[in-house]
Amino acid sequence: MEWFLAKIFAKYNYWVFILLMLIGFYGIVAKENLIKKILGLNIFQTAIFLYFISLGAVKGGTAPIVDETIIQKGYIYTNPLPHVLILTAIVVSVATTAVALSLVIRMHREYGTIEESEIIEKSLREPPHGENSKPGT
Amino acid sequence: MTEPVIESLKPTWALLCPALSSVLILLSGKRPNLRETWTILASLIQFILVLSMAPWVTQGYIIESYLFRDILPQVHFGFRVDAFGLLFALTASFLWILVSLYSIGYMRALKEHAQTRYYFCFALAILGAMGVALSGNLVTLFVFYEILTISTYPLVAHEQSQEALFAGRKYLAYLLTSGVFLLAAIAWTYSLVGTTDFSPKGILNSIPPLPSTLSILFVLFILGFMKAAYIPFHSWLPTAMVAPTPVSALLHAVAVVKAGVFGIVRMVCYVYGIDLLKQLGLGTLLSSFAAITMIGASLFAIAQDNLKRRLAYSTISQLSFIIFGVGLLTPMGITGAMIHIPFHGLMKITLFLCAGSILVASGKKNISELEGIGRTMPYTMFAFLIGSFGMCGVPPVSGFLSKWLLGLGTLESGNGVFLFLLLLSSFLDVVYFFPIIYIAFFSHPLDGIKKDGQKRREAPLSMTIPLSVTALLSIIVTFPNPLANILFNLVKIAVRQLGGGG
Amino acid sequence: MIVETVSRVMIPFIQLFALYVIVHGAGGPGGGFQGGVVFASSFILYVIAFGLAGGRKRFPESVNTLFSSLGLYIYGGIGLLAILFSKGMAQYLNYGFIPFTSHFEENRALGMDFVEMGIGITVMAIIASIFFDLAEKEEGKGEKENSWNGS
Amino acid sequence: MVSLVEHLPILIVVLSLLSAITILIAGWIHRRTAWFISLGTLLFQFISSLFILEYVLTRGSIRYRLGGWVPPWGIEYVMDPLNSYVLIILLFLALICLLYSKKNIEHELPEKVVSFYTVYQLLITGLCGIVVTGDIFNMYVFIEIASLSAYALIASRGKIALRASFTYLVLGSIGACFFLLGIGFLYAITGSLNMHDLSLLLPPFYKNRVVIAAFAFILVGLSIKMALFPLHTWLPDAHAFAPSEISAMLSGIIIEVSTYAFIRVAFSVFTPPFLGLFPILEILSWLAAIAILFGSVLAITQRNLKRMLAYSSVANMGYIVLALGLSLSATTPPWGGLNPALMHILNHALMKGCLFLAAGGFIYKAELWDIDQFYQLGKKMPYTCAAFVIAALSMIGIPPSVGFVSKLYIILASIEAKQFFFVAVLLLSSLLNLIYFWRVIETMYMKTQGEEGHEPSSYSKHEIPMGMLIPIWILSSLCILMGIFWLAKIPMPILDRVNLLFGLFQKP
Repeated sequence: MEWFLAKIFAKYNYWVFILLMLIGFYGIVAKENLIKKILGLNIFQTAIFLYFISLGAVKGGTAPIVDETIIQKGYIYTNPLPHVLILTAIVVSVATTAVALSLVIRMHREYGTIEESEIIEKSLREPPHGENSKPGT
Repeated sequence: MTEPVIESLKPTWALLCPALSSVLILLSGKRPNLRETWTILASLIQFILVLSMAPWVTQGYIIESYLFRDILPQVHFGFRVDAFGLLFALTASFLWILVSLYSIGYMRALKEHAQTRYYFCFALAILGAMGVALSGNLVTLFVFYEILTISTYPLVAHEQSQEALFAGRKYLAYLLTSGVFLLAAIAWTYSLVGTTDFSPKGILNSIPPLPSTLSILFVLFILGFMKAAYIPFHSWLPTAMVAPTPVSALLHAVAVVKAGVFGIVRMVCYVYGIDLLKQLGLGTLLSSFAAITMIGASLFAIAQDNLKRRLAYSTISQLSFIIFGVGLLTPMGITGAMIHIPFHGLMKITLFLCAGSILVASGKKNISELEGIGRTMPYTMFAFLIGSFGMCGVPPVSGFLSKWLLGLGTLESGNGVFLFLLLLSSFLDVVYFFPIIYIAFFSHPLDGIKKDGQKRREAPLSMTIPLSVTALLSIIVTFPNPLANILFNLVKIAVRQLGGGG
Repeated sequence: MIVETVSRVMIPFIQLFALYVIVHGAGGPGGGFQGGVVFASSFILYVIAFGLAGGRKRFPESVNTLFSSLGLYIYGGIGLLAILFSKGMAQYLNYGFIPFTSHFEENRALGMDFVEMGIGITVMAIIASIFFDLAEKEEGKGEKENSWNGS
Repeated sequence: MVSLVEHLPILIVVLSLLSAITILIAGWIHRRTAWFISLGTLLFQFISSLFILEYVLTRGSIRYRLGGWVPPWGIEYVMDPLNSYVLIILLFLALICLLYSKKNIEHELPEKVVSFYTVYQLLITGLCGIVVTGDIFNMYVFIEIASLSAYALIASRGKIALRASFTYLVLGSIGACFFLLGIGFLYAITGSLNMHDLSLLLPPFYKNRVVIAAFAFILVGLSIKMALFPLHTWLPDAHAFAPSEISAMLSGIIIEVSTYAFIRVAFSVFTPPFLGLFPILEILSWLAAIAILFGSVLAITQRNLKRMLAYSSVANMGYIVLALGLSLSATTPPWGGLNPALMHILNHALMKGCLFLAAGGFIYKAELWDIDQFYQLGKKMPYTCAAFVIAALSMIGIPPSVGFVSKLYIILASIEAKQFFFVAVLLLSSLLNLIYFWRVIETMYMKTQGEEGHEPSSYSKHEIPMGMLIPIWILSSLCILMGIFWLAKIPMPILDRVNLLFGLFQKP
């Protein structure tokens, strides 16, 4: 048991990331509300970001701002590359969220709701397609 | 033994004729006269080109014309004209001229719609048939085989009625399915021997014989050539008779079904090779199979009242004569089978053209309505008489010759049962053709329409002339003359090449 | 009243800080993204204090678009300049070859600063435009937002 | 000294990005300019891609180091025969769709012309980026750029398209996240992101579970993007309700560039020896076989033409993946290795592009979405319908069209791999193709809508404008011409070089 717990806590960052990922996934799959789905997606993405950042972490490392003092004193510093990558990934994720939100806003304007089942129901009731050649009408 | 080869672009030109004319037809769709001029012109030029290849081939040369080399290793896309291919090409291109003439009369007389599409697809279909005839390997053959299938669909469904659409669908379903089998068979053959070129020796004998594999492959090939309309895969052909009569005539008596039979002969003689098939014992199987079709289709034919449907069943039966002859695997049998291709083409086209003329002149489709038509349309019905005599194998008409040769073939193979079956089938031919002739000439129409029916009322000249020509020719080719000599020489050469270098 | 006055005082400092963050992107913590967001927050503060209409007047949509494009132009253009100035010798983004100064390393640092500025301008413009879009509840402009993830 | 051509890979991406914002600004001044700027950029890109291909074939791969940083630290753009080939396909279809969209977008989205072209150009940027990059994280970023633009473009028609786009967005983001996670695992074990570097560092770890997990995550992530069978659910709606040129791009290019990404990762990063360790490719090809049958059968049940084409895309992705799955077991040129898969990438782009654009033509002129409305269309819109028929016949696999060539090659490959079940699947699927395309063709040309359908007024021609017709016809004639080119083996040297690159078969 102790061995097992030690095993778990030794790599606790992985467990956190998996847990977060599953929470996010649950949100995406199970929630009816589109905004909640987006939240789920964000949690999902954040989990992966956290995983990446934890990859770069070195125990006892300082911020990776390398100047003379750090080199002289031989400080350990964390690997900055994952952070840079994640910065880009965060931008991507923000952009995704922005697009998703704007989609939801427009859907709300069209159907007056953000519950997925209601939207499906309403979109099935409208004449099949065709008529919507001019959006926003 | 390899035959001397001539490199020539003539086969390519012969194929370009219908291809170009199809484009021209499409472009001049607004002007019927110009459009039909293209058709006639292309058919004439094509026939001359094909005919001009005959002297070379009768001297034993092989004409090659490759467009793309090595589309797959050892497979060239192109044409390789040997005696047998030229025989079919001659038949198809010659009959195209006559049918073109005929269809002008037919289509105008009936004021059919979508004539441009009709002529366009017609030209494409001829392209397909010629391509099948001249192609030098299975891959090229497959390409044109599929073109033929697709281009004839609009012709079959020309009428656009529910019935025609159904016929078209059935047609496609059968033939494209068979195309799939053919493709599988070709790919398999290629993977087995690494080539698909036709060779008089056969190509599949270059590997150690694997009876089970080769038998399955054989079945695949047979399924692939479903165009030959053998029982039990025949039902598309009678259904397709809703097409305009010239289409039925050319495509369902000559081009499409003959392409299927042609393919089977190619496969049996040039892919498997006679020796290999003898070894495998598949020839007898094929013949027995064909014999069932011969008898069965004749029995079906007796039950039909619609003239064209009866002719369709007759076609199914006659086609099986060819398959039957090839399956005998004897020189005489193959000679008979090969010569039956042009002969049957001539006779059957006469019959179909007559059926079309009757439809145009009197609007009658069923045999029971034909009472006394022999008197109102004497020329047409006389031609019909010749054709049906030929079908039954009555001597002066060419059908006699091919049946005679087939009969000799059965004796050569030493199988008395086959001879009996052949004779039985010929007898059945008489059974279903005789009533038509009887009704047409000897039966009197009902009183009410008697007066009207007594007047002579032939179809337009452009229709009557072609059918008279084919009727005459089917007698002429029986006797020695230049035309018959060409045909017989071609067959002789083909058989000699097949006969193991003899 | 208090908010307005405080905002009046605060906004210049926020913007100054944003600029500081932007130009320190290459050599220390900070950079275009962070600086841009800080800069945009100054606009948001302005709108909160003076209302939407006033904010829109100060920062109209056309300027917004122009800025977001300008940032990208700087970002992409600087890299192209490297190719141009070296006459095809150096690769794209090889800022060392742009003759800002005579020193290669300094050129590189300056090039990066320019890029950070480009990023900063774009981020600022886009964050502001997202804010305005959401605030004004206008026709959604789903397409426009993602023009910035290229940076 | 870096030759001018070596700058082209980056210029293709950067100029495309810059032109996107130029369109945005120029659009403020004058709406009309948007299309012309986009056209100019795409022409430049297309011509550059030709130069790149020529350079790559004559002088070998281009390795372009961004900012002069040496890999594995800097980002590297690598052009080898594989991606130069894909790049040309991508830019060609993009150009065709752009030509088409001039009229169509003015009709469909009159208010959004400028933003349409901006995002369109961004989409091209992203796709080009995926193709040219040699850095796996960079690839992730570009995949997301392309996908985000695609979400926006799909949604541009509004209504149902919004929902379709949202579904795609959620699934696509999950896919991208999986891809990112896979990259993370790879980075954790090797500390490198450069593809070439990774391929050198990975071999000792091939049996390591982290590497296998990384591959699995990347595979699943990209499978979502390329709509491989069980993960295709976003595709039909997205294809059906996007503007038609975007449907054509989606079906012809976007999912195929994702396939390219998979090929790149599987063959360049993981290399064939790794793929040989596990039955990955076998599983893929079985999935693909199911995809082929499933897509074809569902296509038959559709009433909406574009939905039908979308399901047909699922089936066609099956073809590509099936060919991919056979690439290690069939090794004889010309059908061995990656040849059939790469061939079908081009062929499918041509055929599906043409079909979707033609379907867009029907919508443009008459708002016809459902197949049963197509009565007499063959008479009203003869040229569009003829192009549609050619492309449809090609899909069925009538020789000498491109569809026939791919079918033939895949069949030969499966025969060599001794997978006769796949031969049967392929043949069966061409029959299923026949069924669903023939329904359309028959309705167009043969069916008459009862008696009133015969009114002469309904026969009057009602053709789409030239600007839309010409792109359709370019594609449909290429469906035939390219088939002949394939048979004549003209483009074969490129594919042979690709196979040589991955050592899939040695040239004799």
